[in-house]
Amino acid sequence: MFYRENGQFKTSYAADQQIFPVMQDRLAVLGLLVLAFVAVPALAPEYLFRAILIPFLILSLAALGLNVLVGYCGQISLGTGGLMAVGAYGAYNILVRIDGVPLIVALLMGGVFAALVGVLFGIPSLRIRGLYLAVATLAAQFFCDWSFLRIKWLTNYSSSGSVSVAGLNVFGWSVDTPAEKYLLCLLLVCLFALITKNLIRGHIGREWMAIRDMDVAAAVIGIRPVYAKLSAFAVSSFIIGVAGALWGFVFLGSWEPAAFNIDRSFQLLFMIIIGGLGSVMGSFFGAAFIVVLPILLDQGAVALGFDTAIASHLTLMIFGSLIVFFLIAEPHGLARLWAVGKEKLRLWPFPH
Amino acid sequence: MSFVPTWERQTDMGFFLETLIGGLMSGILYSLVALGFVLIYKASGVFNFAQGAMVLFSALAMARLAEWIPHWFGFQNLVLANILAFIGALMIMVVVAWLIEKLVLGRLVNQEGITLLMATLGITYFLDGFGQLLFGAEIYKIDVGMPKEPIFLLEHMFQGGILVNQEDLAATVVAAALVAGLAMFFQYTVTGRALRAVADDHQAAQSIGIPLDRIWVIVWSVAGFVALVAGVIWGSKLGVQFSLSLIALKALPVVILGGLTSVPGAIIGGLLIGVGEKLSEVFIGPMLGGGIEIWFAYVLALFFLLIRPQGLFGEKIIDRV
Amino acid sequence: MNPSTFPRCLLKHATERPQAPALRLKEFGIWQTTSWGELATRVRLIASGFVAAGMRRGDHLAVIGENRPSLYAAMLAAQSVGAIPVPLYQDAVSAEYVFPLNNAEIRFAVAEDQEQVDKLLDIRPQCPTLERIWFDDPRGLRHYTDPGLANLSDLIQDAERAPPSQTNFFEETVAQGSASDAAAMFFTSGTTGNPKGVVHTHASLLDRAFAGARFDRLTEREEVMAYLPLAWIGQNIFSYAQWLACGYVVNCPESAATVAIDLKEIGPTYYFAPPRVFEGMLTSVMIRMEDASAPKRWLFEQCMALARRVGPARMDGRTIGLWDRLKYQLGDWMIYGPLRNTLGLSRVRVAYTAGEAIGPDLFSFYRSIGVNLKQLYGSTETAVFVCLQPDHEAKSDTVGVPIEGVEVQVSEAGEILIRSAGLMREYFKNADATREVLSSEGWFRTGDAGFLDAGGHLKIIDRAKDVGRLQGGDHDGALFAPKYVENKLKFFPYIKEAVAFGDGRDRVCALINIDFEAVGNWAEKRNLPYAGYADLASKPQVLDLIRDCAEQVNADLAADAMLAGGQISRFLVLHKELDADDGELTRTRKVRRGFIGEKYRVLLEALYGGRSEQFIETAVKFEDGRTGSVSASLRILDAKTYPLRAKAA
Amino acid sequence: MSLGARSQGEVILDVRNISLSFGGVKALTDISFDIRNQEIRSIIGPNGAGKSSMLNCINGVYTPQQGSITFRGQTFAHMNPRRVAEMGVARTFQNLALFRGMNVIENLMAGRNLKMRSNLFQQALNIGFARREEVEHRRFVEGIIDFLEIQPYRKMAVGKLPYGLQKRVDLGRALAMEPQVLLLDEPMAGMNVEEKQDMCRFILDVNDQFGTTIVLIEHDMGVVMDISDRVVVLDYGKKIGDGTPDEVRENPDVIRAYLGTSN
Repeated sequence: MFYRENGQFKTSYAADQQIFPVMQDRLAVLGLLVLAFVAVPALAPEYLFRAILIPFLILSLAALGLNVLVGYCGQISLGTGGLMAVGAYGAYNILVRIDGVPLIVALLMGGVFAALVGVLFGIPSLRIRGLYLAVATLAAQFFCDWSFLRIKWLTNYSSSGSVSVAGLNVFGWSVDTPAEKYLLCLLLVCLFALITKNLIRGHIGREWMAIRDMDVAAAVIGIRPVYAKLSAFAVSSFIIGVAGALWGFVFLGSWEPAAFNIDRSFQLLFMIIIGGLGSVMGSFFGAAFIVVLPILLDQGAVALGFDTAIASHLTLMIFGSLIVFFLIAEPHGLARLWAVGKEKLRLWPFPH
Repeated sequence: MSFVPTWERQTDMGFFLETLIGGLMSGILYSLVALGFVLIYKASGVFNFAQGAMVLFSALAMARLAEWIPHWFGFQNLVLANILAFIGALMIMVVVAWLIEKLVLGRLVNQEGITLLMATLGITYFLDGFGQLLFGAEIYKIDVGMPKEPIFLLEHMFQGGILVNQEDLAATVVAAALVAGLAMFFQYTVTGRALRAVADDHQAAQSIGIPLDRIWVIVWSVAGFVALVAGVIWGSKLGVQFSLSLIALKALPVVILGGLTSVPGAIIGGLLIGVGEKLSEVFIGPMLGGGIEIWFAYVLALFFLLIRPQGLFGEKIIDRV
Repeated sequence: MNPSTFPRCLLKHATERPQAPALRLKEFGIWQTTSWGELATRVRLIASGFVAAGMRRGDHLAVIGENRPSLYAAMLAAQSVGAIPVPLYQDAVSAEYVFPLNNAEIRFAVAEDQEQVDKLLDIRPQCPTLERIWFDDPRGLRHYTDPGLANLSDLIQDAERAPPSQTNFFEETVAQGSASDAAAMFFTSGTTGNPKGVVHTHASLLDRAFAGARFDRLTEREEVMAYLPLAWIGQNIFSYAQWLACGYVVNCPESAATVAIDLKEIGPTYYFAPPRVFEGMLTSVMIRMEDASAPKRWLFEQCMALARRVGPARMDGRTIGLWDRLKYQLGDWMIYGPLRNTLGLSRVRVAYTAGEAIGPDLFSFYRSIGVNLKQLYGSTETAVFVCLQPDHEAKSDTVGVPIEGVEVQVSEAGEILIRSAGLMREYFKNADATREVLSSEGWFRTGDAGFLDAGGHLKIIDRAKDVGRLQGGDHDGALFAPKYVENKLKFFPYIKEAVAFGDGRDRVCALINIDFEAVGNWAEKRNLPYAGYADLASKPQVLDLIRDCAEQVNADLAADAMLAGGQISRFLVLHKELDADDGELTRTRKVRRGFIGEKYRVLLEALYGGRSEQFIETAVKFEDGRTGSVSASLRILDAKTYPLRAKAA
Repeated sequence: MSLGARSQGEVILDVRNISLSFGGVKALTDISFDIRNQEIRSIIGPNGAGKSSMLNCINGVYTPQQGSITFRGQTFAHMNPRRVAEMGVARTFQNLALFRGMNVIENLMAGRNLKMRSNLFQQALNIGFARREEVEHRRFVEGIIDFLEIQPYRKMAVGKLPYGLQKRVDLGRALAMEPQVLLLDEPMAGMNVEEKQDMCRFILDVNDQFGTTIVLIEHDMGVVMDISDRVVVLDYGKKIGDGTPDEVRENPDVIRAYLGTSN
C-alpha cells in the first residue's frame, strides 16, 4: 500500500544486492534507527530500560547468534545458556586478570572464548544429527554450569561462582545510567545484526543454508561440511558469548552460574522458533515476544488479583500453550507473518 | 542416595559394590523415564521432552489424591487410599495423553523433529504450571508403605556387609516387573503389535487400517503410566517436588546411549548411566571438585555418540540420493 | 534549430550529453545502460562495417527482431550511411518476408536471434538479392556456415581493427545525408493484396516527432518502454523518432515474458499502447481483484465508484467540491496510487492509445485512477501525429484536435483528408497506389470516414470504403458503418472480436468471438463447466449473454439517426478465435472483413438464410506451423432491434 | 564436428571393477566402463539397476568396497565429494536436491562456492574484495540464468517453482561449477514433452558450447538413443551392455532385460 516501486530499477548488481533494495524499506529502517538512537534514550523512563529494552536487546543478540546455528545452518543446540556463561565469565576473567583492558576488548574476548568452546562442542555435529545433536549440546550446557560452579579459578575464587563488575567504561565513556547501557547494547546489536546479515548473504552463509537444506547436494557441489558447520558454530557461539558478557556486565552487574542455566537455553530456542528460524528480523521479534510476554502475563495475573505464586504458575501455562499455538499456527514464526504482511502491502490492492 | 564417602572405606570391595548397587538403583529410575521417551519416539517420532513434566504431574496427582481421597470419602485405609489415588492419577494421565494428542500432536503431523521437540517443551511448561496450580507447589510425600529400614547383605563376605535400602530393592522389583510387563504387552497384545507396526512404518500401518491417532493416545497413556510409576517410586524416596521435572534431562543421555528407538536400549542405557554416574562421582569426582554427576552422563553419551552415532541399539540411517 | 536527420540528432545528444543514458536493456538481471556517447561510438563502427560490407546510399536494410539496442544502433548506422532501414514484424512467418525483401531488393538484414535467422535462411532461395545477414544474439548459431551470415559484434570488432581510410568518415557521410532522404520504410499490413512500402523521409518523421513533443512538452528526461513491434510505426515513432528528437531514454524489456515486471520497475513517464493492451491490463486487474478478501473488494468498489464519479472531471481540469477532493485523495492513497504502481503507471505523465477505437469504460477507467490517458489519430502514411487530445479534453469517442502543421478536410464522400509535412513521400515502387491516396495539392486520403465535431475534435466512424448502405428491409438505404458496430460490440469485456455484415443486404448480421478469459471467468463464477474455447463458445448460457450485449448495442444505435440502421438482427458465436496466422486478422489484429466473408460464406448464407444452426469445418494453423482443422455446428440467434427513438431524430 | 568424430576423444574418466553393497545387499557388481572427453555417455537400465548408485560412487557420496576410478590420469580407490568437485565433476539429482530455503540466484551462487575466495571477515564487513567477488560471480550466474531461460524466476524461492523449472535450476547449479564432466541423474524424469525438448536442447548446447562431457541417466529411450554417443546398460547392478546406441539396441541381453521389466 505504501510501496511505490515504479522507477526503482537497478542498473548495477551492487544496487540489486543491497540489504534493502526497496527505497521505502530503507526509509523505514532509517526512521527506526533514528527512533532507537535518538527518541528512545531521550524519552523512555528508567523502568523501560531496565525491565524491557536492555534485556530485549541483549537477548535479541543471543537469539541472533543462535539463529545463525539453528536457523541458517540447521544444527539444533540446547547449550546456548552455557555459551553465554562462557562469554560472561571469559570477559570477566579478562577484565580482572589484565588490568586496564578496555571493556569492549573484554566483551569481544568473551565472545572468542565462547567461540572456542562452541567449536569444541560442535565437533559431534560432524557425526550426529538432529535430536541426537540436541542432546549432545546439552552436555556443553551442563559442563559449563558445572565448571563455573566447581572450578574456582574460573570465577576468581569467588564463593559459589558469583561475581560482579562495576564502573563500565567504553574508551572514556562511562556507561552507568540505564539509558547509556541501553545505547551500548543497541550499538553492539546493530553492529552484529549487520555483520550477521552480511555473512548470510555471502558465500559462507549460502554454505550454511546449503548444509541445512540438503547436505548431500551441498557436499557434491564442493562444500566441506566440517568447515561450514564449525564456522557456523564459531560465529554463532561468538555472538552468543558477547551477548552473555553483556548480560552479565550490563544487565545483571553481578551474577552466578544459575543466571545461565538450561532454562536460558530453552528460552532462546523459543525465541528463534517463535520469531522465525533463518531470519535476522525473527530473532528480534522472538526476543521481544518472550521478554515482554511474561511481564504482561505476570502483571495481568496480579492485576486480576491472583497471588504471585498462582500468577507465576498461570504464566508458565499460558507461556507453554502460546508456544504450542505458535508452532501449530505459524511454524515459520513471526518473521514469516511479517514477510507475508509486507508482500501483501507491496501487491496491494491485489491479493497475489 | 544418602551415604558419606569416607576415604578409608572407599578402598574396600564392599563399598564398591554398594556404590554399584546404588547406581543400578537410580539407573532403574532413569530407565523408567527413558522408557517413556522411547515408547513415544518409536510410535510417533516425537522426542517427548515433557516426559519429566509428566513424571512430576503424575506424582503430584498421586500424592495429593492419596491425601484427598480418604478425606473425601472419610476412610483411613492407607493401602486403599493409595490404590484409588494410583487409579485416579492414571486416569488423569490418560486424559492428559488424550488432550496432548488431540490439541497438539494431532495438529503437527509430519512437521520436522525440532518443531515437535519444541511443542513438547511447550507442553512441559504447561504441565509444570498446571500441575502446581492444581495440586500445589510444596514438597509432598508419597507413602506407599514401602519398608524403609536398610538391610545388610553378604555380611559374611565383607565386614559390615553391603548396605542396601529395601525400598530400592522394591523399586527395582517394580521397575523390572513393569519392563517385563511392557515387553509382554508389545509382544502379545493386538494393540502392542499395532504399536510396533506403527513404529516401523507410519504409512504402512495406516494403510492396513491402524488408526494412528488412537494408537498415539494409547502410546501417550502408556508413557503416562510409566511416568506415574517412576514418579511414585522417586517420590516415595525423595518426596514429590518441582525438581522431579528435571529428571527428564537425566533421561536424555540415557536414550541417546541406548538408541532412541530401542526399549532394551533404554533399560541398559539407564543402568549404565546410573552406575557410571555414581562410580565416577565417588571415584573421579573428588579430583575434579565434585558434583560431576550433572554432566558426566552427557559427556559419556557424547563420546559414545562419536563412536556410534545411532546409539547402542538404534538402527543406522543411510541417506539416498 | 532542430537537427534535420536522425544521425544528426544522435550526434547532437552524443556531444551535448555523452554520459546521459540513451538506451537501457534489462539483461542478466539488471538494466544495462548505453549512454549517448557509447551509442554514437557503436553506431560509427557499425556504419563503417556496413560500408565495408558494400552498403551504399539508397540500399535497404531489413531489421527483424524485438526491441534491442543493437537493432536500434543498426538502424541509426544504416541511416548514417544513407541506407534505409526496413523494420519487419518479428512474429511474422517467413513467407511474409518474401514480398518486402524482393520489393525493396534488400541486400542486407539484421536479425535478432536464431529464430529470425532461420526464417531468413528459409526464404533465401526466393530472395536472391539478400547478401548479408547479421545477428545480435549468437545463441545456437555457432555451427551455422551459411554464406554472408555473421555476428553483428564481429562486424563491430572488424571495424575497430580496420578503421575506415578517411579519418572523419562518419561525420562526412552523416553530413552528406539530407532531410529529404528516405529515412525508413514501413510495410503496411494491407487488409487486401500485397503490403505497400510506406517511404518516410527524415523530414517527415522528425517534423511529426517534434510536433508531438512540443504538443506534450516532452523533455529528455522521459522514460519510455519499447515492447511493441518496431515494424509498427506507432512504436517506431515513440521509441525511435521521438527518442532521437527529444533524447530521452528508451527501455527494452528482458523478454516477452517479463514485460509486466519490467514495466513496473521502469515506470515510464511517456507511455503508448493500443487499446487491447490497456484492455488486457484492466481485465487482469478485475480478475485479480476477484480473489481479494471481501472488505478489500468492498473498499475497491467504493473507491472505483468515487473515481468514476470524480476522476474524469478531475482529469479534465474541472473544479471538484472540497469534500470530493478529500475523498479522492484518500482513495488515491489507498487504491488508485497502489493500482497505478502495480500496473507500472505511477510515473506516467502522458499516455496515448491509438490504432483502434477504445471503449468508453476502458478509457475512463484509466483516466479516473489518475493516468493521463489520451487518444490520437494518425496512420503509417501520416507519421502518426495528426490529431491529438489536449490534456484536459480527452473523450473516448473522438480522437482529438489537429495539431500544428496539420490541415484536416472532410471530402463530400465523408472521407477525411490530411495535409502536413509529416506525410509519407510515396508507396515504394507503387506510383498508382501513391497517386490514389496523394493528390497533387498534397492532400492524403486517409480512407477513414468521419467529421470534426463542434469542439473541433475529429470523430471517426469507420473506414470510408467499409461504410455501406442496407438494401431492402425496413431500413432500406440506411447508412451502415460496420466498424462502428463491431467496436460497440467489442467494448463489452465478453466480446473479443466481432465482424458485422450488411452492406447491400437487407439487415445486419454479425460473427462474434468471445473473450475466452473473461467469459471463462464468468462461466466459472456460475460454475458452468466447459472444455476449451469451442465448447465454451457453444454454451447456451454464453449465447444468451452475448445476445444481451448485442441488444444493448442495438438500443444505443437506435438513438442515433445516422446509424440506427446498423442494428444487429442476427448473430452467431464462432467456434475458433480469429487469428492472424490464419489470415483472418492483420498483424495489428484488424479484422479482414472481406477474407472472413469468403472464408465463412456458409455461415453468412445461414445467417441471411434464416437457418438456426449451421455446421462448419475450418482449417487452422498452429503456432508451431502445423495445420489442422476444427469443425462445429453453430447455433444462430436473433437479437431484438429497436425503432429509431424520437429524441434522437 | 560430428558425433562419431567426437566420441574418439581421449578417455577422461575410467571406472574399473566397481562393486558396492549396503549391508549384504549388492548394489553394483564389478562395473567397468570409460568416459571419453566431450562425449555424451548414457547409463540406462531398469529401476533399481544401480544407475544412481554408480553416480554416487563417481562423485564420492558412496564408497565402493572394490574397484577404482581414474580421472584425468589420477586413480582413486574412493573419491570424496569435495575432491571430485574440485576436479571439475558436477552433478544433478534424480529427486530434486535443491536448497529449498534459497531463491534461484542463491542456489546457483552456491554452485560457485568453490570459486569464491573471500574469507569470513571480509564477508562479515562486506568490504571491497568480498563485495567485488560477489558481484563478479553474480554476473556469471546471470549468464546461466539467461542460458537456461529462467529470467522471470530468478528471485523466486525454488520451492515455489514448478517441477520442470526446478530441474532446470538443478542443472543451473551444476553448470555454475563450470564442470568438465556433468553427471545428470534423470534430468527429464516427470517432464512433459515440451519440457523434455527444452532440457534436451540445454544438454546438447552445454555439451556443444562448453565442450562439457555429459554422463546421462535417463529412462526415455527415445532421448537416450537420440543424443548419446555411447550407452552403458546396467541390470541388477551388473553391466549387460556397452556401446553405441545402435549396438546396444541390437544387444540380446539388453533386449531381454527390457522386455523382462517393461510393462
